[in-house]
This record gives sequence, C-alpha cells and structure tokens, in this order.
Amino acid sequence: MRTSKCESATEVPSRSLGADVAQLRLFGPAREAAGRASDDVDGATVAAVLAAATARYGDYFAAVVAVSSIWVNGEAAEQNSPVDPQDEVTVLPPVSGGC
Amino acid sequence: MRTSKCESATEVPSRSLGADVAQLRLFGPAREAAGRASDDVDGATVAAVLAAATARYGDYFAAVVAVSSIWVNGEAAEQNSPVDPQDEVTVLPPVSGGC
Amino acid sequence: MELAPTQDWIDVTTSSISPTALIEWATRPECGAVVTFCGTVRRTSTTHDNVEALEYETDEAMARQRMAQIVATVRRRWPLTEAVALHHRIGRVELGETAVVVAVSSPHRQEAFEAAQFCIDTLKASVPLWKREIWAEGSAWSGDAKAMTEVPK
Amino acid sequence: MELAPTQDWIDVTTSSISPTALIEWATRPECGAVVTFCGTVRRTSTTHDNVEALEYETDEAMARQRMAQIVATVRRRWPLTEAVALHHRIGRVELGETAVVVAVSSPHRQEAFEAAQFCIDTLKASVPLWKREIWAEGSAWSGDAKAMTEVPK
Repeated sequence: MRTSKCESATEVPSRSLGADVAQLRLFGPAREAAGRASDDVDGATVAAVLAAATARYGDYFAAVVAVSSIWVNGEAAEQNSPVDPQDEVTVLPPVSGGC
Repeated sequence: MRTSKCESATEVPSRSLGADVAQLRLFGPAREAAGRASDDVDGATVAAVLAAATARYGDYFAAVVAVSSIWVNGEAAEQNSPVDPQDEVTVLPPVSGGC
Repeated sequence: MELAPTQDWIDVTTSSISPTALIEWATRPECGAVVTFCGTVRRTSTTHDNVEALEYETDEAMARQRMAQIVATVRRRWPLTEAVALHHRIGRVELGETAVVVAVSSPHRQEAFEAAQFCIDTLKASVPLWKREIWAEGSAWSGDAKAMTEVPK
Repeated sequence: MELAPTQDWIDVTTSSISPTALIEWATRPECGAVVTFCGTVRRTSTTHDNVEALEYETDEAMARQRMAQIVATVRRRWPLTEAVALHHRIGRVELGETAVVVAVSSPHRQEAFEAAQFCIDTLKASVPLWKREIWAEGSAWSGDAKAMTEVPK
C-alpha cells in the first residue's frame, strides 16, 4: 500500500458522491417508471448501471429499459459498453414524435 | 325535287350565318395565333373545320393545331369526327398549368 | 371567394390564394396529416432566367370539370382521404406569388403525400391551363407545355 | 421564436407553430415548389377514440441534433433542395392543433415531395420525442412508439 499520494491525486477536490458515479438520464416512460428524470447510479458497464437502476425502480422500469435504446455520452451503447464515473447514461424508450 | 317543305323546316326561324356552322373556340397559343378566341367555321368533320380555320389564320395557327388536342362539344375528338352545325370545336394547345 | 365546402374545394380564381386558409380548412379532428403543395412563380423557366410574372389563361368551366375529375380519382385511389382542395390562379401572377395550391388531409400521411402529388402532377397534365412567361423585355408562352391528357381513373 | 435562418430552420418549441410562416419563409424566387406537411392532433389514436390533447416530452439538445442530421441527409440526397424547416412542438398540444410542421422548397416538385416525406418519416423514427395521449378520464403513453433508429445517411 502506497503511503504517499501522487501530485494529481493531492489536487483532487472534495466531491459529492454523485460525481463518482454515472449520471442516469431518463425520458418518457422510463422517467415515469423511475419517478424521476435523472439519478446517480454506480456501475462499470451499461448492464451494471441498468441493473442497479432496476433494483432501485422495479419491474415496470425494467420492462421499459428492455425495449429502450441506451446512449453513453450521447452515443449509442451496448450492454457491455464501459461506463466511467461522470459518464452520462441515457435511457431512450421507443419514440413517438409526430401525430 | 320536293316542292313542299316539311313542317319542322317551315318552323326554323331566321338565323345568323354563325348558327349554321361550327363554333370554333381557341385558347392560349391557338387563340393568339388566330388573333381571336372564337369564330364561326364551316366544315362537316374536324379536319374540314381545322382546314378552313388554317386557311383563314395561316401557318403559325396550323403549327399550333398540329400539336393540340381537339374537342367537339367537350369530348375528345379525332380528325375524322363528324361536326354538325352549332357543334363547338375547341382547340386545346399543350397545357402548362402550375409553376 | 365562395363559402368553403366540406370535403372538396375547387377554385379557379383571379384573387390571391391563401395556403393558410386551405390548410386550416383541410385540418379535421380525425386527420393527423395535412400535406400541402404550393406552386410559386419562380425567376427561372425553361427558357428565361428573368421571369417577372406568369399569366394564366383557361376555360374556367372545363378547368373546374377536370379538377373535379382529379378529386374523384383521389377518392377512388386513396379512399381514406378526408379533405381535398385544388386552387389555381388565373390572370397575372407576380414573381414569388402562389399560382396553385393543393391541400390534402388524411389519417395517414403516406396517403396524404401520394394524393397531393397525384393532384399536382395530374393538374399540370390534364387541366386546360396555359401560361405566358413575362419578363422585362417581352413575353412568350411557356416552353414546358405538354399535350393535354385525360385524368387517370 | 428566434430570427429565421436562411436555409435550415429547426425548432423545438412550446409555442404554437405557424405553417404560414414556414411556407412564406421557404418560398424563394428560385423555387417553384413548396411542400408542407402538418401533423395535427387527432381524436383517434391506436388505443383511444376520444383523445383531447397530446403531451410531448423531449431532450431539446438531442432532438435538435437529430433534426439537424435529418436536414443534412436531405441536402445530400436531394441536393437541389433550397429551404428546409422542421418544427416540433413540445408540452401539451390540443386536439386539432399542429404538433409538427415540415416545409421544403425546391425548383422541382418531385424532389420537394420526396424530401418532405423523408423528413417526417425520419423525424418520427429517429428524433427523441415521447408523447402521452390525454383524454377526459386519463392519459397514457402513445401506443405507436417505435425503437429509435439512427438517421439514415
């Protein structure tokens, strides 16, 4: 175990918990199922983040996620895509623009 | 030769020349070529009416007629279609509605 | 302008045409899609690049009859069509002004697009209308005229 | 409403949309054809026949980005296209009101029709928008939602 910190580490400011984990963004039916539009959710992959979110929000949320597209930082992602702290994971349910 | 007229003939009122012959109706380039929008032209067929009109109006009119549709009494007609007195013969040059 | 009818609205007019009025008229509670085509006078024709106006000539009775045939075919081919408006100006129409408007409403947008395109394509091919192009130094009959065809059934 | 740009006009707005303003904006001296699609709130949905309003939700930045991609593809596929407007309302939109307008101008009507239809088809498939149907006794997410696709190149 290292006893001295490296320079960059000493400069890390104190942070809230939220900044250490992924930022989940929810829209439409996913937002409704979760009861909120955003949340902080831990996880190293998309699958892990969504599993943690499902544990928190329940079965209806899981059902919506199952048919949703997932983006990480604005780009389409897969279940095994890596998620770094502060990444934005967006759940995009089936869309219904127009009339 | 018959010397007595039939009843219907005796009842024909006096008429202007125009009522004995076809009524020619001209639109667009055909109207411009003839210098008028309508005329009285004699002839027992479409071809005869148009020949008489061409003799009256000249080559430019003939050129327009050559690419035009011809109607008799609002119905598409052919060169050899019969024309009766008071029929309406309409010259419809190529159309250009819209923009 | 006459009182707008309910389903089919055909007009041949020397007055300016309001696309807005036609869109509002075609919008119905049962119809999600309204497709509109506006034909506006443009500077460039097949023969000139300085067109200032177009001048349309017609036989109004024949034109209305043909336009009614177009609407009849629309209703046969795209039976879900709700409202159809076909309005064409005659007389002089200035650069940038609207010479023809088609508006079609339907519950289904695909049908509305197809019906609207059929209307303007067939109007150009089958309705007795003749246009002169007018520019600063003169005028001439349009060079893109085509032999008039019957309205497809 | 922002000042209208010259060629591409994208908007995602809680205010009512004026098809007239878009048609007038899209009309150019070089373009004879302006095709407009208006999507209006209708009474009948896939699950209800008494819809009173729709309520749209979006992420505005994502939606605008996707709509810009749609316009980019239009310009690639239909290069004669002059002006393209895509406006979508968000929030509550009442029965009969206009929720989306597409307006495309082009020198050639065939291209304008194709481009306008591509815009609305792709907007529905690829732009992050979610609608709730609202009727007198309740509301629900629209039943005709589809998994979001990429904007075709």
